[in-house]
Amino acid sequence: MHIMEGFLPATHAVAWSCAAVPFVAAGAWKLKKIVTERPEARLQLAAAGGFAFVLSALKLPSVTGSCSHPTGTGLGAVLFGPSVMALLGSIVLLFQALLLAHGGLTTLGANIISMAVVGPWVAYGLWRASSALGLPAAVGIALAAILGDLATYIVTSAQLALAFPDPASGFMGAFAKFAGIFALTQVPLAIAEGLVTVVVMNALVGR
Amino acid sequence: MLALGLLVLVLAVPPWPGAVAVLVIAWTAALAGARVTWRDWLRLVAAPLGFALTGAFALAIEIGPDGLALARDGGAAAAAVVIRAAAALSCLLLLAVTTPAPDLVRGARRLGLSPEIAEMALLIWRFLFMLLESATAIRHAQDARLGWHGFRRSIRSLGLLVALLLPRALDRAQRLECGLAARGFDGSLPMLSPRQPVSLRFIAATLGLQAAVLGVSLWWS
Amino acid sequence: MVELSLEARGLVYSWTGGGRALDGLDLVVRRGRRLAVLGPNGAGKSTLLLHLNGTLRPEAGEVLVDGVVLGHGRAALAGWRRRVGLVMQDPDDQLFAATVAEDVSFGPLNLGLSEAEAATRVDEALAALGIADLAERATHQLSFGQKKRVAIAGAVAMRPEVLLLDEPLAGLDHRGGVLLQGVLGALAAAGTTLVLTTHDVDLAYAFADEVALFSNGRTLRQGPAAEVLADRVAMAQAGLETPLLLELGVRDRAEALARFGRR
Amino acid sequence: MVELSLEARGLVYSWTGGGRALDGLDLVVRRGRRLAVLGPNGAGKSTLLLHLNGTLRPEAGEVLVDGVVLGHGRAALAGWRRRVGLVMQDPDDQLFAATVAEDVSFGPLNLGLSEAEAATRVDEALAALGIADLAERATHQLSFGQKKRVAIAGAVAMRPEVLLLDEPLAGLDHRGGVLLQGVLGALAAAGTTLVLTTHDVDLAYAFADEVALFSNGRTLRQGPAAEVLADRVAMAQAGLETPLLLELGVRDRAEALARFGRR
Repeated sequence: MHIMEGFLPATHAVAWSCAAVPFVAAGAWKLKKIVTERPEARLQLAAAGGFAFVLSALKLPSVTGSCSHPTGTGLGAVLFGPSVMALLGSIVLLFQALLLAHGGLTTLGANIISMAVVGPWVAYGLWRASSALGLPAAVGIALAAILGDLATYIVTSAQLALAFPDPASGFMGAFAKFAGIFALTQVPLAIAEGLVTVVVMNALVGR
Repeated sequence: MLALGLLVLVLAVPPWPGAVAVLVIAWTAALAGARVTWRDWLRLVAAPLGFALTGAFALAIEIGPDGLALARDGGAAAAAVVIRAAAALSCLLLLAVTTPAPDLVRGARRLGLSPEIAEMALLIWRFLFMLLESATAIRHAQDARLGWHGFRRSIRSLGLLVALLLPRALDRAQRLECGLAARGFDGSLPMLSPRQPVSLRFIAATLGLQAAVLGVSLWWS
Repeated sequence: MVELSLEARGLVYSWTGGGRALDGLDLVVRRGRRLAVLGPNGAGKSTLLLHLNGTLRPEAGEVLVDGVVLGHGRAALAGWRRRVGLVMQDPDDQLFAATVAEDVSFGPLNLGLSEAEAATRVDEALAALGIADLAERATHQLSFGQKKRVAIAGAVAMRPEVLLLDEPLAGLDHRGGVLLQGVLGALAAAGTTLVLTTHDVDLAYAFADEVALFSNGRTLRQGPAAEVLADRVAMAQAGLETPLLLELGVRDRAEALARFGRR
Repeated sequence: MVELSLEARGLVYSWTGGGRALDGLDLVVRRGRRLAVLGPNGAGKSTLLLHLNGTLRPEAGEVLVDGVVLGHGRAALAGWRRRVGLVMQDPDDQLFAATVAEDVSFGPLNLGLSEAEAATRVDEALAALGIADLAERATHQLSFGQKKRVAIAGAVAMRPEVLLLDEPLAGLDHRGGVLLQGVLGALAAAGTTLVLTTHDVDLAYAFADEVALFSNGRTLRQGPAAEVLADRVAMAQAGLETPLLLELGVRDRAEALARFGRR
């Protein structure tokens, strides 16, 4: 779930951007390391980035909204490790803002934290955990997709709650408010995406 | 340039009248200056509407001791945020329709972005159009065979689409590597970047306009 | 039986960012005929096919099936696509499933047929395309020509009245082209109306009853193949050459095909 | 000047998973000539080109440039690719940059040229392909024919002695084909040796001095275009038809081209 352009107050926009910088820098450092070791990985990384973008541009059936990030970035995280996804995800978020008006420039930092940092790490962690537990790959990846989605949405709600605390009940009230309202759109989205991911995994394994 | 400056202004000044002024300027610049058709422009503006409305709804209510209620001043606060967001969005879109993203990346590179990142961004740009084209073609083919009629079929079709697209993306990367190898690819991607002429008059006019918006909003409040 | 099958009236369609793909396009598809939509690259041929099966929605103009204007509602579209099948140019875009049989069953199952009925349809379609032996093969291991035929089987299995084919022979070599033309001929003989797009004048001459000449999103001329192809003015306007056989004065198509057995 | 330019001797190459792509293939490319490698789909034409510029490494056999066997070390490969350029069939496999000029500058910069020299090479290559006006255009907005020419410009900008082209006219319409043949003719006239693969016998006849007929990973026959193309036995073995002009008895190519002005 992308926070739209201009929705966050200036101080918050700046603060989130600063918070995102170390992650993106770490991603950039990791990228340099990968491409020095395996020059051909450059094109694969770009393909993964392009793929993540296209996933986010695909409309999910019968639900308003589009496929969110974790499937693409989560997949990239599995292939290339989650830290480099902070960078790839940031680039993809920038292009999404420019081409699709999903998210924005001033909200880029906040969106990077929720979608290019938290999402991939959660997805990656779940995937690792499930393979350590010996769960089937399809289950692990579907879980990673659904929970990665939900984690992103919880972070976004928290970001909004911080920016607009409820006059009566403060941060917690505002969080409940945003989380509750966006649950209407985000929970079905996450479930649909999980279902799609299962089909994807079955089809990929069947090949 | 104009769009970025306006974007900063939107966040810095109170929504009335600064954001409204910016909104008007951005729309005028896009529709009259950059000659974007109304149809394309409205389609772009409509994209984040869902977020704006649900977000504003959340702002307009409050959780009080007796449960949910309309917040005091909630309506006004929500309206202010929506107006500011709409103005900011218009600036973003103005930037998007006037400046191709690769130009922005090259600009950022001149300002000190590391070449690896710039290269990666430009490569992703190229890949995303290739893959978008494939995805659209696959979607049309599925549609022709009734793959998108009904929820379950749509989920299945979308899953098949993604499953088809992923190996394709990696295959494309491999073939591109082969094609670039023939041109001496050794891991780096050197290229000559085009230089953009910068119009001093345009910059002066932009700064003037932005100062005017700032002045008016400060004076008003 | 009505003679008219599909009709496009004054279709207009622009790309995002301007540029007209279709610019007031008219076309008539007669039942049981083979129509070649002939034009240079970028003339709007593929865009037209996507309008003829309802995938794209025109900005102006309308598409009629048997004289009835078709809407773009859910139910209308489902009925439309049941009757009008589409085969796109690149087979890699339309083979989704792991095996050939599974892929061909995609359409029939979406029609709501039972598994048994769908299996019958699959066998029937594979037999019609002469690829019954490929049924259990993995789609990604097929050659280009085989993929093309599987893609067509996927549309044929839905038993459409009209089959739209985008550049069906593009990329095929001589042998593959001859094979596919035989298959298409058999489909036509069995009563399917065929509409194919091409920029190959020889193919249009050898294969079509009727030719619609396209240029810049409009129909320059539609009529019997030999007449349209011999119209030097219109052909030059579309940036195309006259087919060699016509140029050599071989006016009778049956004779031409018998004498040269080409394509 | 040696007459011999490139030579392949007994090349063998198998796909992963079995199946021979090349099966003891011999080929001779003479300097300054236009050679068409003609064969049906899947005969191993593209695989051959990838061997001729060192991208693939044969299991057996060798490739010689001016009589010297080429190695696959870093330095040897760099020198090789400086002399032998390759244009792949799908231009999307070769275009990586956001704009045309950027993309074309990639090869020259890899040669170690300065920015100024590279810029000259870019202008020169774009002019040679007749697309100087596209320099600042975005790659993803080009038409298929334009992309093809940009891909060729990317190779031409490296000023190779030999230019390998995989199915250069595939997917192009008449006008695009004529345009590209003109460009290739000019490159040949300027001294570039051209090797192109095709399954189009008419193209081979109209364009090549020499034809190498391919089937199942081997050269069935190599020789002057009119001779090889008129060899009905060999052509049938490769699953190809005789070019229509030859079949009609128009033996002289210059006459054929003058009379029919095709392709």
